[in-house]
Amino acid sequence: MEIIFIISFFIIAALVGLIVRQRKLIEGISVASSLVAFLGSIIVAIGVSSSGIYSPMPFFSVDALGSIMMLIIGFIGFAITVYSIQYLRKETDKGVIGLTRVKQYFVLLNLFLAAMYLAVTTSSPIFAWISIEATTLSTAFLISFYNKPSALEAAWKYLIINSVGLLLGFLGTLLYFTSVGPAGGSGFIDWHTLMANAIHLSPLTAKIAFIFVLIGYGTKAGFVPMHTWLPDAHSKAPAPISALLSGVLLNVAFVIVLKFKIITDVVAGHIFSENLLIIFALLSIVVAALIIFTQKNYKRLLAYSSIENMGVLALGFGFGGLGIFAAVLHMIYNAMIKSALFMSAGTVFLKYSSTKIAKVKGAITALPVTSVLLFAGFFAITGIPPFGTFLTKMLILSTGINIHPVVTAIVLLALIILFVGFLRHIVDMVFGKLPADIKIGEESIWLIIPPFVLLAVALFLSFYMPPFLQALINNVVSHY
Amino acid sequence: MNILILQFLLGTIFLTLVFLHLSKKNLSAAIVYGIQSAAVIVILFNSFLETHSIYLLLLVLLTLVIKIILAPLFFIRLIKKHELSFSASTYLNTPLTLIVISVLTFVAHSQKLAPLTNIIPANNTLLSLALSAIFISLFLIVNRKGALSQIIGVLSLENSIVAFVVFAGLEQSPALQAGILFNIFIWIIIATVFASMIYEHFGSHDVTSMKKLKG
Amino acid sequence: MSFTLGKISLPFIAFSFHVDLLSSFFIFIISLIALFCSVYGLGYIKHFYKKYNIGTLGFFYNLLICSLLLVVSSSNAIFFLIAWEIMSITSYFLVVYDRNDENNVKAGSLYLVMTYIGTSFIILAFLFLYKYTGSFDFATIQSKVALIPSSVKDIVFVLSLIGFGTKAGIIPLHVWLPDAHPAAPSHVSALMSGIMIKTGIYMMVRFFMDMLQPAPVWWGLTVLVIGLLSALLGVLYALTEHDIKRLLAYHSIENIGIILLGLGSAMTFYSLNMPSLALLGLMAALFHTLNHATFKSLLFLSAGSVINATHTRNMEDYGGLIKYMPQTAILFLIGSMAISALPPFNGFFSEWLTFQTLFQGIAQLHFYSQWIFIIAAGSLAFTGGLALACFVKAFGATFLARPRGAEVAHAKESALSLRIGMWSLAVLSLLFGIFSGFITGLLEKIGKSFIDLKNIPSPVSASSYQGIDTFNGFSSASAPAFLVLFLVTIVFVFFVFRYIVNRNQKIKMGETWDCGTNLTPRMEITATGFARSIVLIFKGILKPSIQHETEYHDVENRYLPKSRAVTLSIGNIYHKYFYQPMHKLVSELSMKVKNIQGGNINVYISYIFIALVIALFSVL
Amino acid sequence: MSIFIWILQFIFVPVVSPLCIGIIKKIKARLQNRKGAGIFQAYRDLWKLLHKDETISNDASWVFRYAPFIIFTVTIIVGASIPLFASFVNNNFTSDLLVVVYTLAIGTFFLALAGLDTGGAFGGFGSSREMTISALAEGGFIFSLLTIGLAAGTTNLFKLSSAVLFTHSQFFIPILLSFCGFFIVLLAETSRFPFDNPDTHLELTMVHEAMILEYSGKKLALMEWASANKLVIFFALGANIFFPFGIAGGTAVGAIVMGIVALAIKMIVFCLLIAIIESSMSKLRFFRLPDLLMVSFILSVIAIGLIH
Repeated sequence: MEIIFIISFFIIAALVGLIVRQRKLIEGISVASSLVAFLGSIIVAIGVSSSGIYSPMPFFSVDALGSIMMLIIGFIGFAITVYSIQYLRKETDKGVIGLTRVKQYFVLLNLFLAAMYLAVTTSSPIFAWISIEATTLSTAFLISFYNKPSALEAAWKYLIINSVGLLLGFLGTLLYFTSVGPAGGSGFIDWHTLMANAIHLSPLTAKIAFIFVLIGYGTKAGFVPMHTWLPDAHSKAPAPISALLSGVLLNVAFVIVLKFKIITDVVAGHIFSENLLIIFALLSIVVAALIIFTQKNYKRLLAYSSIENMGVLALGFGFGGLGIFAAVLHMIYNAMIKSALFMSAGTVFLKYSSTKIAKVKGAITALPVTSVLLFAGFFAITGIPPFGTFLTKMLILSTGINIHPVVTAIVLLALIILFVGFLRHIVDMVFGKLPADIKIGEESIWLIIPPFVLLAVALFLSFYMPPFLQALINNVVSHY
Repeated sequence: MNILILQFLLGTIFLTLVFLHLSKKNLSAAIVYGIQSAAVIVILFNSFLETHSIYLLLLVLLTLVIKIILAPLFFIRLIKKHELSFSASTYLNTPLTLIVISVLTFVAHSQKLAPLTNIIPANNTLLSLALSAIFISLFLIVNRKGALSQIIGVLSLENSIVAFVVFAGLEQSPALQAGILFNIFIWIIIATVFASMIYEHFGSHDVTSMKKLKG
Repeated sequence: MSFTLGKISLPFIAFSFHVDLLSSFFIFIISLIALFCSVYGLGYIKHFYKKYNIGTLGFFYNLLICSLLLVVSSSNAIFFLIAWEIMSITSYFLVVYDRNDENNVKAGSLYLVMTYIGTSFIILAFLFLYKYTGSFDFATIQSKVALIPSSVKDIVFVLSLIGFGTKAGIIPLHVWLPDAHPAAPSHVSALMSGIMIKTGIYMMVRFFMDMLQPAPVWWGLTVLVIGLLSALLGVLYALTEHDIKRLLAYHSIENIGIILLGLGSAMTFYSLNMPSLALLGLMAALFHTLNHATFKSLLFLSAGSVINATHTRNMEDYGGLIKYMPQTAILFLIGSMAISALPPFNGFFSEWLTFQTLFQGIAQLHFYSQWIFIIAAGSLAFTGGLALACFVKAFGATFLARPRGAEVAHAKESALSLRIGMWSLAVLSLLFGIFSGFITGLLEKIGKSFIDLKNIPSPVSASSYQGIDTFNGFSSASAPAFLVLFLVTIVFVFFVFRYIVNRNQKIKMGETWDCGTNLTPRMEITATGFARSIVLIFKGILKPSIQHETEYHDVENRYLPKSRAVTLSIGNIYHKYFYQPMHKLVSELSMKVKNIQGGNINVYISYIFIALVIALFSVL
Repeated sequence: MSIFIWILQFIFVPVVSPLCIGIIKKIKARLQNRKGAGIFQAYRDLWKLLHKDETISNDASWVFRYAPFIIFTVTIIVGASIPLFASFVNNNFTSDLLVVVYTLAIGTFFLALAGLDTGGAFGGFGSSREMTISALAEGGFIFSLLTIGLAAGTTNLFKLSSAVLFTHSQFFIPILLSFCGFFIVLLAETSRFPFDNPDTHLELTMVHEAMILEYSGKKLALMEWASANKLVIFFALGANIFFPFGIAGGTAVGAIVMGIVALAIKMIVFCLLIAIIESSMSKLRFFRLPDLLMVSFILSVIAIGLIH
């Protein structure tokens, strides 16, 4: 029931956003809806952790991974909604945007969140596809939010590339239905039916289907070489949207791939899918690391870092075993840390009104707290203790050393390059001489609290895992 | 309806795609897309004749409205508004394009792709043709520089996938298909809006003029 | 003693501690030095007030000490790595603490990068160990070490040598050290130079003497060669410096080299199954670790108070400070004597042990290993001489002669807490010297805690009067005897020549002989000038570049120069020939990779298409 | 008896050292066809200096004031801890060769500091050169003694002198080689030709004299005396470590007298050598000296290689 509640609440919020003209009301209801969603997700998650798969009606079914995703969406979504309010206000004060845009923003934001919820909760692969496509459609205008030529360019690339990718994914999805046979065409087919009928799938078809799915949804998840839209979109969208895109949306798309992976493994054997994942992971990590080394734009930098982290996730699932455990953990940490980073970057952008690293100097003086957050986020994302990412990195690598020592070594090297590059840019931004025209002082407390909370929770989770989360993760490991 | 007609319809889709590759006029491209969609709709209608589900008929009508009436209309309005009678150029010249198309067609027909084309052995030829249609429409998006052409490319990719799905006997329950259709409809709107915005910002529909975002 | 804290739900990691004698020895060093550095810090940080946030400093400072303790006491690889990383990060923040100085930030970045690279090597080493032993627990690894194929073991050796060597600052991985240590506040520099780099030594001992045994001979010899290179080059670079803290930092490299000489010979003997000699070498290494910790932190602290008084690190602007800060001068003198291994200070005895170890190696080995030992001993001898020269330069240029800088004139003796910290260290470095016999006894216990070193004839017997006696009478020395002899004689001599011979002698003050010109401080020899001759002798290694700039009174006749300036600078060959090319390579590579993101959407879509086709045909 | 020997051991070096200087001066004079002062002139000079008043630079600190005492003391200690005429005197505390080397280094250390202390231009470059030379000499010094040490299996100088290695023929060449190395070091450390010119105040050439330029009266006397002691110490080392003939092996009076006589003879030989070198060859260019010192080091290394 909670799911319906959540979704409908979002829809209501969106409609309110369409109708009313009081800014406060719109903001309020958006926050309320995201809060409701968060609480609902927690309830669902606890339910799932205690009593297996949660499926109030045939249309919805949430397994462990799904509930983890719900938690991520809910938590990050809430934080970002809170952040967005202050962010947009600052933009309005600057005279960059007007009320209509604010309305548009919140409408689309709510739709976006709703679509993501649908994608992870629905039991129908086709409907999952529809909702993923819906996320594309709802975010397209958010990416072109500032309505500048470059923003438009980013949005266009986002739209076209993702549509192509998703159409391929759609074909792949349908190919899985061959197992059910032409007869099943009319009936309503959910993940379990597919899973059950997986044995009827011809191995070769399964492999082809998985390739289509991996490349299709992989486009959305931002694997190299289908990642090309990602840096553009992330760098041009408003900071909170970028945060949502790379913190949550990528993971959502990746989860769909995983759902198909287990179906494929039934007939095609896990080696096949794992090798594919490892190849794409390796590509993503190496390319991202190298590009980060000479990156000039800090939002693009973060975007590439998300690509790298998706690579790490894929690597974890590719290595299997403990790698999966680590990957799930990493997914959770990464979502929070990356969103926090994007928010801090947004605050920096509000202050310096440029995304060029060269333009940003002496942030520690201008934005003391945000700079600390940036630094903390940097250490967290590059896997430095005490952040849990260090442990996940270690676990993934130590699973890898047994199966693919060479791959592991290469990844380690790439991580060094990434760290060096990332560090240089962060240091350039945080330290140095403050430009004269920048006035000292944080913009607003509400721009600091959300990222701070996210990082704090990430740090907390690195030391203590709530039992229900623990159970969920173990459940995931046993399934995927 | 017997196999021949279906083959003919699929043939039309295929040929429209080839034409889309060659055509220099946006207007004709829009119209040809309409024809292509018409073929798809007839195929869908055929499956309605098999199943007699009334929802399917509704669906067919909806598709008709969206793909044959609305979509071309949007395009034509777009064209009129910015008077772009001629579409932006392609990367490969006509002969090369044709060569690539033929290569793709052979690839699609090759035995290697049997697992795809033999999903329903009876429809083997149809499926491989549909597959080649898919490839060619992908190639269309790659090859064309005009924004409008890319939109049409994506849409015809969708069309050919639909055709493939129908012949592979994988079509979904009408409800889901309606959802998909709705998606497509929204997509068309957004895409056309973007296209006109592109024209306003860049003064042309040539997407290659958009290469600010690098590295 | 070993225990595990709490049960962690996550796999592999366990907060398990194992404190054996070796760990406790290092814990002792850390807590000892940390104590006095903190006492010193109390007064030292005053000049940061109202400039930076003192809380931050305290936070990171204490976190650093804590992590240091964890590093030497942890017995689980993951836990160890966490502590290790925290150590690096906290020290990084201490390095960039004085952030308004551009160079400090640069130094910090370089430091963090190098340490991260080192850590990655360590991680890889541990991963290999894990691959074959299936555990991250030190004890388990040690017990299952036989399962590791020798080739992999060699790889692990190289990886860990690079990893820990980076932290210890061996040449050529030392590039971060002379930049980072000076950048930090002085009591932190003392901590870093005195202790932090020793954690690298600690882990080397752990790995090479303890966990990875038995080891082939070439490991030990490799360490030996690295040690002699670091020692000799370190002191040579120190001679070229005129930044007092950089000079000290380079001496840390030199001393790490000396420690490695001890360790390397120990490893060699260990592999050659000469346990008693191995024990001697190990004792030498550990003893020098302790001693270096004391006198190097003493030196850094006294340098710190000099900087505090003069607000510059450039020795050319010092001079004559002995009159303004007499106590600091004496402290620095004691430090200098200790580090240049002058008896009866502690530095001498550890170096003496090291020498003895090497002599034994020369006496008992053959072929190439003997020659490596000969070269090692030779380099140690020259290192000693050069270190002496270097500290004559340091002390002379800083404290003696006339002030060369304006700041010196209003320098004051440093505050009480600073002096307490320094004096206690100074006294320690004398006591460690005098009771060297006793201490070697303790060190022997530590050495014997290693398997294979148990119940063997002890190489060193601490005879009566605290004398040290190696291999019953091969050699022997006694600090107390020396001290007594020295004191008695000097008192006697002083008494005789002061009060007996010509009691009523008149002493009158006068000017220094100036050949008729009036003597100015600019005529004194500078730090650079002092070392110039040595630098030129070793120009083959140091690659100095000398520019003369002469300004003439009138351009036509070039007989009357107005001013002459000589700039002598040392090129950093490691940056030039290794690090910069690496950096360039990566940047170019990344530039190439960037072309993937060319901005053209058609190309982007073709990527998808191509990826699809390739993937399809790879499976079909 | 042993008390008597110890006292002798202590006072021997300071008592004899001026005489050596005198002898060297005398021989040099003769070689230059001069009559020259008597061989006891050095004693008179010291006596004279000891009774003169002093002038101390205003810039001088306590280092300058106390350095002479330290340096002199160092020479006394070292003199007491090396074999002079008796090898049985068993001193296990300070007579290790490394202890001796580094104790001498203390003297060098303070000498150089004293040179720097007054801030004069001469003292500065004097100590710079001094440190350069002694730094490079150290390797040769240690290794030349080490050669014998390895041959005899100990690094205790008394034991070395008691071990007569000439009987073993395989040690003959190594000992000769290492002695050559040692002799070069001797010249360097005692600031003799071709390293330094002990009797000039020409700033281009002087090293040791430059450092003590500011000293006068009593302190100057101590400095001179100390350097004379150093000379004798090196003579004794060269004589007793490399050619321990006739050195007293037992406490018998005759043996000891014999030992003293033997030492005296060997010392005179050394003086002769020095004198001849100083009047026959000229001072080397400063930057040629490293080569010479390297030669001494390499010689010893070869010697070590030959022992096995």
